[in-house]
Amino acid sequence: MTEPNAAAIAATRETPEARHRALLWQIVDDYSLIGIFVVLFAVLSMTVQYFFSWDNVVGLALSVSQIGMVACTMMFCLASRDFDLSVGSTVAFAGVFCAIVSNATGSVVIGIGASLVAGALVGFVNGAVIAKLKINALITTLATMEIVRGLAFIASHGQAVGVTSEAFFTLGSAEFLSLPVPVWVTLACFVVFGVLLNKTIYGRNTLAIGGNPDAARLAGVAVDRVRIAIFLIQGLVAALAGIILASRMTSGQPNAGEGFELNVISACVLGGVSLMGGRASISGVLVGVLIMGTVQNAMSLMNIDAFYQYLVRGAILLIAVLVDQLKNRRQSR
Amino acid sequence: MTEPNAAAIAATRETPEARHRALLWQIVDDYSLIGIFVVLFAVLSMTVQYFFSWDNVVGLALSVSQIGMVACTMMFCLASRDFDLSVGSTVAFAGVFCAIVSNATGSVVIGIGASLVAGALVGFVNGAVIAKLKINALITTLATMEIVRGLAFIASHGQAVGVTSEAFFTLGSAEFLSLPVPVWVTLACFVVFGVLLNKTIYGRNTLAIGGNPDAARLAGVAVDRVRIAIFLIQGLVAALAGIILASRMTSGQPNAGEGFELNVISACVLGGVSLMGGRASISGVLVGVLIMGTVQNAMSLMNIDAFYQYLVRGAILLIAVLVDQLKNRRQSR
Amino acid sequence: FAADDPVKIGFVVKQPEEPWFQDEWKYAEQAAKEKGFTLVKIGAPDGGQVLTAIDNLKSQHAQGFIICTPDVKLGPSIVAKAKIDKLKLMTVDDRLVDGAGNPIESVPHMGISASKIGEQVGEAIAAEMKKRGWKPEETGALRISYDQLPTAKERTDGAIAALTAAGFPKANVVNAPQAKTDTENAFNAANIAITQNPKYKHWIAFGLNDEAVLGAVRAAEGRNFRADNMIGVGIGGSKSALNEFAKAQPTGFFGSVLISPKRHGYETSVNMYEWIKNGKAPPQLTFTTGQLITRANAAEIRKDMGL
Amino acid sequence: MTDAPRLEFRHIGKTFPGVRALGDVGFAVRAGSVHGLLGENGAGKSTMMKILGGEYIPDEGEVAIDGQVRHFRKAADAIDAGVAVIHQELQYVPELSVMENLLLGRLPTRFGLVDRHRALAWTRERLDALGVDLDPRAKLKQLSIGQRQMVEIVKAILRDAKILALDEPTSSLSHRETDVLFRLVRDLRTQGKAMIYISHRLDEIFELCDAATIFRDGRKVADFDALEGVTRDALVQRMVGREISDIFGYQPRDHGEVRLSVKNVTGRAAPLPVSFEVRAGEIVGFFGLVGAGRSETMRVIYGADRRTAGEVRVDGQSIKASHIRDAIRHGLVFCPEDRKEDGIIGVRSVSENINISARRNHLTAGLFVNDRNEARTADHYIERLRIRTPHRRQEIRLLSGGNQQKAVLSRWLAEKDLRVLIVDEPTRGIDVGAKNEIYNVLYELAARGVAVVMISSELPEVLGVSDRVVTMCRGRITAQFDRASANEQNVLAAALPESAGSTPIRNA
Ligand SMILES: Nc1ncnc2c1ncn2[C@@H]1O[C@H](COP(=O)(O)OP(=O)(O)OP(=O)(O)O)[C@@H](O)[C@H]1O
Ligand SMILES: Nc1ncnc2c1ncn2[C@@H]1O[C@H](COP(=O)(O)OP(=O)(O)OP(=O)(O)O)[C@@H](O)[C@H]1O
Ligand SMILES: [Mg+2]
Ligand SMILES: [Mg+2]
Repeated sequence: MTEPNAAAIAATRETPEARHRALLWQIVDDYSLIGIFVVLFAVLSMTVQYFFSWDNVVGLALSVSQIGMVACTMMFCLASRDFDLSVGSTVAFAGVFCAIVSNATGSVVIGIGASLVAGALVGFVNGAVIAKLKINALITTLATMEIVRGLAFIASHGQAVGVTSEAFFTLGSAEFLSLPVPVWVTLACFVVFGVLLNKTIYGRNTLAIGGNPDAARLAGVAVDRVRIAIFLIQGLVAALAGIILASRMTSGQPNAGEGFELNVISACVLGGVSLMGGRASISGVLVGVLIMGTVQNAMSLMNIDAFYQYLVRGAILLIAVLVDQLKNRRQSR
Repeated sequence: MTEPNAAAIAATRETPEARHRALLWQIVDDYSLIGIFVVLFAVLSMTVQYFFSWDNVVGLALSVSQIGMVACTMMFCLASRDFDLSVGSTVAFAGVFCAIVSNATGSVVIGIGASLVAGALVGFVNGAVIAKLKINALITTLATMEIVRGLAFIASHGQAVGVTSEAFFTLGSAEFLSLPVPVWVTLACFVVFGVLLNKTIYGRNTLAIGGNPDAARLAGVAVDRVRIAIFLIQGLVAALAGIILASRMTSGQPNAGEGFELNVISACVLGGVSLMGGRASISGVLVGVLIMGTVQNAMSLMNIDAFYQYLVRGAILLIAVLVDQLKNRRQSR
Repeated sequence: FAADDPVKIGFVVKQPEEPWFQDEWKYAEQAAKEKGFTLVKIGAPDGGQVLTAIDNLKSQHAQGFIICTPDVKLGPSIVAKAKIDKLKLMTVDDRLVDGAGNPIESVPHMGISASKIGEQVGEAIAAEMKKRGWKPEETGALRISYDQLPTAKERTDGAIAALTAAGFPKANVVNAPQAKTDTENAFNAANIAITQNPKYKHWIAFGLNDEAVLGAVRAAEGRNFRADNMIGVGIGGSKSALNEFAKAQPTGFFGSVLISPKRHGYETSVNMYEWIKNGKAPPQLTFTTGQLITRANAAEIRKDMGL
Repeated sequence: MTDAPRLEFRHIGKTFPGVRALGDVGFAVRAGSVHGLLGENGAGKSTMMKILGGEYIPDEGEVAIDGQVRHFRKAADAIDAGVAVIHQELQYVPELSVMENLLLGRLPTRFGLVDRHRALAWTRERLDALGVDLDPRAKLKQLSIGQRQMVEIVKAILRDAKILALDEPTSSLSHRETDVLFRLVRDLRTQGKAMIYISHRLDEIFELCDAATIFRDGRKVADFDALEGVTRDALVQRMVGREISDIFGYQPRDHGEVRLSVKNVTGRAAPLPVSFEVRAGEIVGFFGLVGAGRSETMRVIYGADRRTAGEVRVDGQSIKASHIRDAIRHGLVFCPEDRKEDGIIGVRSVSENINISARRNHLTAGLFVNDRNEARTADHYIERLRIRTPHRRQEIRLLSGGNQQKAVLSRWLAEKDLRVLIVDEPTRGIDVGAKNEIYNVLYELAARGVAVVMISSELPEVLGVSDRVVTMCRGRITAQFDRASANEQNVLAAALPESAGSTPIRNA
């Protein structure tokens, strides 16, 4: 799943036709979801006016930039058979906290730093409670979701916190090679976490833990430490997303990111990350995020009625997974 | 979890003291959460004014009546290792649809009937897609959650739909032995689904499927059929909850029940239902529902600031599971 | 912008599912039909989505947009974004503020301030109380609150301000926070508040919208405070309110402050169209007023407003 | 009609993506006989049984029962046709009781409700009649693997099927339960059932089977209508395609200093203090009955379970209690017995499973996984232990049981600085050829100076491989024997509890 197996297959197969068939199917398996996305994109480009324009593509990328960042870490979380509902709250809290600290200290850098530390702390608490006290991840992160959201409201008195320093806004609005900074950050996240997943012990251990935590422990994987790290990094990245969002909006908003967690998790699952753990691919997650964003974008462009948008969103979600699952039918018996 | 194992343990252990100790712990295991709730209730009764009054207890019961009904069926869903996010939407849609049909036909009975059928249909679609097409339950029900919510909005044009027949309102407001009808319905659900879980083949097969789907299938259990039944019944009960809610509010509201699914699932998990399937107890779910409702009720009675309520909710959730998990520490090797 | 290009106007609202915004869109659509421009309707329930919506409008070559923002503090970023994307900007319902909390004067606005509506609610309740001759000290006021939403807080605070100005004791205001903004949660909040305060003979209720007040009315009914012991006044004049008025027997839902979605939707769109097409700048500030509808006059007033 | 075999496979073929598991295979089983099915790991035996059980649909060919062709689409069809299969990978529901597992899918009801009393009484009665001592109310997760396997066997037998297939039923059973099982199988044979019996333990085949079929690489290579006069070597030759005269191939070695020293170690699940020592280059076999506490003790030593007291030293250095990674760092590793629960990471590849632990020694720049090195390691063991897999990237759950076991073993053999190797039932489900290969690996390691502890419930294996045999019974070490003095009688005697009858499985 993690990377094309085609070459490996070719090396050890038995008969030439079997080898060919296996190779072909493996390619279908590895790239089916990407194919779905390409088709979707092509069809939309041809049928929806303005869809295939630089402006729109950038807009699309911006609209999924927060989800994209956090989806990278959520992928790790799900791959290790965990679950994190607290990311939406962390996004909100980080934005508010960054704004407050920046205003208080007059330094945006301190604000950002403090906010990142706070996000990492939230993640650490999640991880420690889940790994060490062995409390169900759903309940734990539901609890921190509430608590952190509460902190965001308390810190901001329920009001958006404007940032006085103009420097802060460049983070969200500056462009580099005609792509806005948030998009670059998201791309960087995909690269970094893709490498982490596929090329490092951390990523491999994450997958092993998700595949079979007991076996991983007996094989000498520091299960607790890895799980804590996963949540900590997730908190950190969620905080980063929150800071960037605040910068884009020029204020920290305590009610930002509601429902964010479900969107992120859906994007991951759509991208083939198994909720049962052990299976994840960064390209899948990327495509999952893009499909979600593209559908929403196209619907706005097509001026689809708000109520009917619900239907379309639901239907697309179903169709995308359905097409992707067809490959499994073949394997099932 | 499903029932005291004390006897079973007593038989397999070797020395008398070991046997005694095991028996004691098993009892603690089986009833610890109930104990937590009793303590919580007692403490609140003594410290919070008006908490321990008939009016308040009835109010508390009413406030969890919808969640309680659906938690019963969600328990089956989780126990069979599935997941259902669409219940909140179904609650809203059922209310709206019942109101519309009642108004159109002039008959409340037809309205209720149609609405129940619609709910069951939603559940059936969920179940069929998940069981037969083998699509991930999270994605499937997320899709139907969107679609059904969309239908609710479309059918009602986004407006609350009032019911003209006064007869309809008695369902929500009539009292019997000084308990309102919705509370009776919820109690009935707990009894019915408790019996279903523990005393019928359907319930036992549900647990078997959740515990090991392959084993169940190989033993000739009609796995697909049971899963579809679980979702169908869940849709039906969610519709019932929606109808009763509409009756209580005297109108069907398309935006009702947002976030309902998470509350229901949390109540179940808090009540010891395993997200990994195979483990569920009706008393646990009842207590889970009650703890959630009680905490919210007590906070309001204590006039806790809305922002701080988030903190308390989160903290209580954590503490409840933590105390409940302490027993597992002992078991973990 | 060349004079013969087709005009395209965005209409961005914070809660697309809400009847109020559906109505605004409906009347904007009517204007589009009459004037022959394209209307793009986008829902943007949070700050991130507002920015996405503006990007989206730019991609489809809209020339301007009207927005009711989910948070007025988004002001500076919306203004900046509109400027970068060269889109004309007007606001409706909620007025943008800058970092310091002052209204951004440069953006044309049509609307009614949240505290103003709240005050109208308070005044309506106070008047009805007086008419019924209730003693303020025997009356409890249910503030169905949702302080997480700044608008909601302003509305309820406005109502309290008007009530106290009319001599209602502030101590009798009972805060009943709802966990979500639907009727059921309002019901639960109100129910508990009533339990806590058995001393009051009468109740009044106000909140963020009609649904909140409806929940309070239902809860009061459950505790035997019916039409003659309950005055609930909502905001919006939505179907929830009209359903109450349509019932055979009067309920505790006394009235609702109706604001005209027609003016907000239709007039703003036409103004924006004129601005783009003919360079005719819209008025900088238009304040509309709400009107109390009750069982007695609902139909009549709605007709007057062209609803 | 009467001379039609009870069960006949005709020209069965089955291909998985990249693997031809079976090709044109057929054989027949008579009523009232036990038919042995043999073959290397991955030969296709389990696949055949899954086709019989309705779990897989064959690509080609058909299954005939009493001369009548049957097409099973799902497991329930096979059950309806009177077929019961005991799968190699145990398929039980851990959270349910023994009774419910035994009656899975067919609990008795009264007025629509489960009739627990009747079910309980019935289960008890049948268990007693079969001479199997299991508490019907205990949950499966509370039982040892051996007991779970016994439940699976009883579950199939209680179906009263006319065709019964047992896929390596004894892999987790030791002497006593095996005896119970054999008695049951013989009873069933006299009742006229047709049975297929798969095992890698050739003694069992000779002891039990009336006829046998041998598979190799998904094809049938031999059919024996009777086993009289067939030699063991002939079978092995047909199975693995080469001669293995002495499967153990033991060679004496010199023993060095004490490498592993265990002193008064106790744990939660192993409350009695245990002490023993193993020298460098020595292979110590631990023998005992199921539930003797060997696995528990070793888990505590390794740190997988909490150690409550005592000391473990490797080369004189003390190992931290309950700290697996510290043990591994000191070169002490443990290969668990339950490969499905504790061994394999099912959804990950063979290569991943082999490299998971040792890779920490082969990082590039201290951070990045060295793919080339890992591929080499994986391919090495795939070849050396003959792990039958289309490629190293295959998900390990798709391998045959024996091949999974080999991959899990490889994980530990790949450790660079191995000093103490504890293997728990290392040859469970492994074919004769590969067993031989594994023993050779153990000897090689021992020759390198590794101290090896091997838990095994196969007495010949313990006697054939070990330099020293240690017996355990009820959590205590009861005796030690040199290779010279150990024999079946004295080892078995030392492993048996003094008063029989209170062991988990009763001898009939
Ligand atoms: N679902 C599957 N997908 C892909 N390959 C499979 C699948 N099931 C079995 N195989 C392959 O088919 C071959 C035959 O496997 P099978 O389990 O029948 O072997 P076996 O004879 O039972 O071996 P063992 O003695 O190790 O149990 C193996 O190479 C295995 O890897
Ligand atoms: N009532 C019980 N509750 C929990 N576990 C039990 C119970 N009865 C027996 N067991 C289990 O029995 C097993 C004891 O056997 P253990 O696995 O240590 O023996 P062994 O010598 O390794 O034998 P083998 O591995 O061949 O089964 C343990 O797994 C223990 O947990
Ligand atoms: Mg096999
Ligand atoms: Mg063992």
